[in-house]
Amino acid sequence: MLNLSPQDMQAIWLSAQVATAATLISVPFGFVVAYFLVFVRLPGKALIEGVVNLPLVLPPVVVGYLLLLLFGQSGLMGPVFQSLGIRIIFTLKGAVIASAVVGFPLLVRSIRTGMEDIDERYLQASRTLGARWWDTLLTIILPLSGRAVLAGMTLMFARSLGEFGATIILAGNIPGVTQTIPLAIYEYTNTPGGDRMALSLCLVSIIISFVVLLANESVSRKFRQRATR
Amino acid sequence: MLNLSPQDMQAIWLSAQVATAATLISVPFGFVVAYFLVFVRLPGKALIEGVVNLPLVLPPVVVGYLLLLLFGQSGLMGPVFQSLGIRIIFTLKGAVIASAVVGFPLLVRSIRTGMEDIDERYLQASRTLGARWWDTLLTIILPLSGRAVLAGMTLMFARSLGEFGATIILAGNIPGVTQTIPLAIYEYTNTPGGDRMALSLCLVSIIISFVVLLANESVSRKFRQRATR
Amino acid sequence: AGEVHLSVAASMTDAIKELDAVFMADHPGVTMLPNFGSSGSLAKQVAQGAAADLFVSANPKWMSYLETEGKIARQTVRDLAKNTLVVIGPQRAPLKSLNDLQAMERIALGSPGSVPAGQYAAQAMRAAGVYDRLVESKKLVMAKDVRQALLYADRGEVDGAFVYGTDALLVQKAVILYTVPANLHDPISYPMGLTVEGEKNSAARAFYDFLASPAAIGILEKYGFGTPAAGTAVK
Amino acid sequence: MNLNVSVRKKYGEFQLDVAFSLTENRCGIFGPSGSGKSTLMHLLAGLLEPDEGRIELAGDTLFDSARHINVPPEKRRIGVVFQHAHLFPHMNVRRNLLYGWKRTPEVERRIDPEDLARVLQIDHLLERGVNLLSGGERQRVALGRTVLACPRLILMDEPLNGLDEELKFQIIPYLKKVFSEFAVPLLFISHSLHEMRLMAEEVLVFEGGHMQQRLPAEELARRSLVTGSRGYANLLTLSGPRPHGDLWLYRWGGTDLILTESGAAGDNVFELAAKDITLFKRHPEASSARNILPCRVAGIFGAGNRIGVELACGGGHLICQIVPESVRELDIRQGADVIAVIKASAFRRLY
Amino acid sequence: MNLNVSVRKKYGEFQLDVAFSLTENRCGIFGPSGSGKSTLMHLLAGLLEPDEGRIELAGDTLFDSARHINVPPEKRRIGVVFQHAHLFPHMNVRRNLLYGWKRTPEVERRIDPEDLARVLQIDHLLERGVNLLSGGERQRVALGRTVLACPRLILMDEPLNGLDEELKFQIIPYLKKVFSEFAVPLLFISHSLHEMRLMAEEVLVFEGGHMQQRLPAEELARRSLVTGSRGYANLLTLSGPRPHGDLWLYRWGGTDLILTESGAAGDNVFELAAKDITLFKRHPEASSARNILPCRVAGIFGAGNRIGVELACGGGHLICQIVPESVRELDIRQGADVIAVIKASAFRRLY
Ligand SMILES: Nc1ncnc2c1ncn2[C@@H]1O[C@H](COP(=O)(O)OP(=O)(O)OP(=O)(O)O)[C@@H](O)[C@H]1O
Ligand SMILES: Nc1ncnc2c1ncn2[C@@H]1O[C@H](COP(=O)(O)OP(=O)(O)OP(=O)(O)O)[C@@H](O)[C@H]1O
Ligand SMILES: [Mg+2]
Ligand SMILES: [Mg+2]
Repeated sequence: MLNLSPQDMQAIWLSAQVATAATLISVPFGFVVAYFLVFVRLPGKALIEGVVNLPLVLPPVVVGYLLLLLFGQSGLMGPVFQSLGIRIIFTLKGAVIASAVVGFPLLVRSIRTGMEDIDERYLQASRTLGARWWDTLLTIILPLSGRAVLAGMTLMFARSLGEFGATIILAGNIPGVTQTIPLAIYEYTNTPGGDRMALSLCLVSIIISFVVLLANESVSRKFRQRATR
Repeated sequence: MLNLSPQDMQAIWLSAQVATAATLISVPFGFVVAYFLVFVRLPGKALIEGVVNLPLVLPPVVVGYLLLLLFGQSGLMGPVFQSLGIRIIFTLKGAVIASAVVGFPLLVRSIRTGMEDIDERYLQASRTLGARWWDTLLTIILPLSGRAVLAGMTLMFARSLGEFGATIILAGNIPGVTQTIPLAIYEYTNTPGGDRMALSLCLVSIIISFVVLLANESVSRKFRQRATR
Repeated sequence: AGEVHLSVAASMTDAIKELDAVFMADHPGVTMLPNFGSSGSLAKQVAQGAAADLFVSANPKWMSYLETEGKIARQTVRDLAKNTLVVIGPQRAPLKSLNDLQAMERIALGSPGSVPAGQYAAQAMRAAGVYDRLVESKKLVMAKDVRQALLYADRGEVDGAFVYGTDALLVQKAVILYTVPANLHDPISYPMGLTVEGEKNSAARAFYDFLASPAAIGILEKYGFGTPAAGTAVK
Repeated sequence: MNLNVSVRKKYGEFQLDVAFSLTENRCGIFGPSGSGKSTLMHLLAGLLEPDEGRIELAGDTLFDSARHINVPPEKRRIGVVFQHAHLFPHMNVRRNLLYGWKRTPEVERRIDPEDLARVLQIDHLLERGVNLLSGGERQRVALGRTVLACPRLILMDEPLNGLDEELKFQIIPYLKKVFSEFAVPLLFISHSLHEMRLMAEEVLVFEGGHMQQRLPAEELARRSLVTGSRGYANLLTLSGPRPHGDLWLYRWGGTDLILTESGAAGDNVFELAAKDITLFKRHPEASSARNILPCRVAGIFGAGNRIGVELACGGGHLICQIVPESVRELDIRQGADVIAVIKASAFRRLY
Repeated sequence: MNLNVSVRKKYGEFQLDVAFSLTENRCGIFGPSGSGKSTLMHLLAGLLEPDEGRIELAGDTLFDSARHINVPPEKRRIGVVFQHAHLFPHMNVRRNLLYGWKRTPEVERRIDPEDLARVLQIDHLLERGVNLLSGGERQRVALGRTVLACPRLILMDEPLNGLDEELKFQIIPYLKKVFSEFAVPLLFISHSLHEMRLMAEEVLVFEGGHMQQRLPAEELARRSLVTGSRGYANLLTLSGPRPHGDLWLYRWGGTDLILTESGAAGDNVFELAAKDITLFKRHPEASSARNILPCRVAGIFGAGNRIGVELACGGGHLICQIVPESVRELDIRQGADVIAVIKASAFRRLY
């Protein structure tokens, strides 16, 4: 049933790389943003939250377009990266960035929910024991929101596997270089008779995300030990 | 700055309708699915969860195709709806279904997290007081997961505002009928000098989602009264 | 009176909108409902029984797909418009031939598998004998539609991009570097045809006829489309 | 109550394996932490499924592993009061109270919610959110909620745990009043001897998942004179105080007792520690103690340096705790006459 | 300890407005629920910001609204023991204990973790997860965690609340041992007079956000003889028991006391309720009470039907509670000679 061409295998491999990289790279940022939203008293926090949610609200293609404006050769950040010798557009880095940005709101929301559930008195205790805010962040908040971080990572990984709109704009669709599973599927579905091949790739996506889901559940169970008080 | 044509206004109105309808229609289903995932002891629950996550993992365009196959004339459900005189394809109903399906995993995940936080002993108490499972579901679980349901609805509404891939396949891109904001943006990007108009629509999307976000926060605060035990 | 459902390739959006407006002005009571998308997804929608009276495809491939699916009234299929293929890029020396593409870093084209313009571009490059080398050196960026290829060229992300002549009118910064000779690829035509249901819709037939009128041809030309010579209508 | 239980349930290393039948209306389950009390309660309520066995209540089979019967909790009509009240946080007191009542068929509704609210003295709290209640109020609402579901049996799992002493004794009279006025059979779980004594008539003693003993609550209390850290406490139900100078005079059997505290109108339960009774051979004349009662020794029990002397005085019986040396010195034996001296302040009103 | 506080904090309708300075090493804050005790603690610890005022500890300004100084909690070096232990659930006992210690500069580390663990008798629990601890163990770990951060002052907010009596008295000696052995100044918050008495020397009495009184703990206890529900309890520190038949003989000042209970080696604190002392004018001869002490009345206080008599006997002082009638009958006045009769079982070992 799974009848994959070498090009498909390449797409799968690229997709796995992109989803993994996007997830891992986003976690620290997502964690910090969630921390700010939950624990730091700031005016206009709703605004920050709105900005974080942007990639969710805008069509991915628009997100891709905006990222192109940002990272393109004549974009805002383009020259910076260029002077560092880093190409974003038409590279796997672009695909990673696109996936990371699109999945970011999901990651943040998940981590945030977890952080909101932490009993504030643990944080007070750690402060009175001499821990600075970043110390508390690392030694108390991080481990206690571990499950939520994991759940967010799973969500983001899954979303990355399916990310099409922003990726194709930012990374282009270069077979063997930036053609991830969704881009390959797109090719197939736009070719008369390509549906069966598209389906095979869909199945692969599903299987990968399923494995990640199960892994998440089992790791998450270990975290659940806490609870009781 | 916001310079909207009548067609844009229509797109905004349609988008608002679609996002609202998709959110409202999905909530009961999302609630039930979350209930099953959290409270019902079933073998193969991971499988159900995998299926629920499908629309997240697959590119929206693929989701759109699968829905088209399902609801098309020769599809599984097509004849059923046809005999009821209901048209799905190229109608706003199609747009609603597309948005609902794509946002569903986000809704379920959010509700689920909320349900997992309910103290099991409330449920035991209601059972021993004579409440059947559906009674407990309605009178205890539903109100106690209210915040999570709200958060999920916000997430889903935001996602619906940006839904493009599945919608354009299932509902088509017919100005004034099924052309929601993302589709209108798409059209502008195919038009000379349309970028500014596209940006205006993006801003509208952002503003709507922002309003919804704020509304959610304020309603959510009322729910937070519970907590203490 | 009545409704006419059109499924139109996205690259004709503006022309068709104006044609609709003109037609509706002449036919009060008729509502035009155009649906714009990529030819492939439009074809699949029609194949799945979506409401459509007239299908305008950006290439003959999807038209024949629907013909074999039995959704199109065969005798109504004819070319609505023609187009040309050009290479655009940032302002620099025009190309002398497609061979000059090899000097470029990145070249964008619509994905040949799914985007008709990409298919024509691939044909042309093959005919010029450069396609395989460009593929091997991974210089080709396969865009999901012509508009995306154009965007890349306009923003200077690629050195060249294959787009339709009509699309080249949209560019802001890029310029036309080369017009691909028509003999290097199949004729670029936009075939249209009434669907089986559309044939029974009088308003749809009236619109179909209107599209052959001088007024319609004028509008198409205004948007840069070539018009098919009379009598090339039926294959 | 007519409860027949014979169940087995394994939890990792722990195994609950008990069989008993109860007919008393107020029974207790007493045992140390981890002895399986809560586990049994969950099994009875249907919140946990036994590995094997039978549970019958009032002739109905609630569970039978052999016949694959397992009545779900909502159909068992067994009420549960949990250690923490677990009031529904999104409902006010009234809605909490009526939760079970509304779900009881009309013919089964033996108890009037307003009556009960009055008895529990929560009638002024009905519209209040449950997060604004004090600990004692919460437990009273939880009790009311369970009682109003008109169950055939109420299980209480250490409902007074975690409340401080004063609160405890505020709640107990409500408990007793409810159970006597509304005639609901009760199974009371606790590891507090004191509570057990006040709430239950018959006690099952659990230990390591097994039922070790079964005896009247009073008997359990007497045994604790020797082993318990608090010793034995006499419980006296006194009513109708008459002023007596600064003090209060209560009639007890054939004699008067003088107490510092004036109780409420109606019955008052006073605690008098066995340690607080001093015995004399002869009347000790001028004493700061107000109660000097001639008694006859009705029995002697105990061991080690704690000897319990059962005294018959004025129609009632009292237990006094003394040391063996005193037994010898005062020549205490069954039938001997002694003088019991009790300070007016030694009586502590429980409720 | 040298603590100067003068703060104001408004909370809706409630306003805390207090000013005091403390020098005693063991102070208490006593007051009913809602009087602002916890609020003050949060202000001192830096977990809450006063609206206005100053807080100085050992010469350092921790907060000064005028000078815009607000030292964050982690720099105040004020330890807090919360009502619920709030041990970090993802760490074992050892990591909880060392959490603050590791964050203390080496020069400030006055206390050795192993010593402390031994004193608190939690050294065998170090590798255990904190969810597997009993309530008493949890509080001991919480205390250890705070002490090991070597704070200049420890605030304890009703750390014994919600623990049952026995557990309470298990923990108090650890508390006292730690505070004396490691010389950490303490501010102890409670609404229990008993605890206050055992833990603090000087007590600030709070009421409705204001400091009402400031007095020694012993004085507070005497006042409660009249008003408290438990009455006054004499606290006797006794050591070196000698067997005496089935009983135990302790030296107390110039006399021997006979007790049922044998304490542990070293100092034992026994509680003797003022109510448990009976006074006689003459020696009552054959009595079941083992302690018959000739005393002299050193003072009389109290009101209503509760009179406190301070007795000087055998070098020590005892407070006895009697009724006014007895005062007249026994002719009790300062300097009068009386016989105090105490049962051996009346002494209750606290720790
Ligand atoms: N869910 C569970 N999983 C595994 N073991 C359990 C579970 N619940 C209880 N146990 C075990 O069963 C034994 C009995 O527990 P149970 O709660 O019935 O005791 P208990 O008599 O109610 O004690 P306590 O007075 O502390 O409430 C304990 O040793 C405990 O380890
Ligand atoms: N976060 C808050 N918001 C509003 N009011 C508060 C808050 N915390 C405390 N209060 C109010 O401040 C008053 C004092 O509370 P505080 O917790 O200091 O009392 P307490 O003396 O510690 O009482 P307890 O003995 O019950 O712990 C209370 O009346 C309470 O209503
Ligand atoms: Mg239990
Ligand atoms: Mg407090």
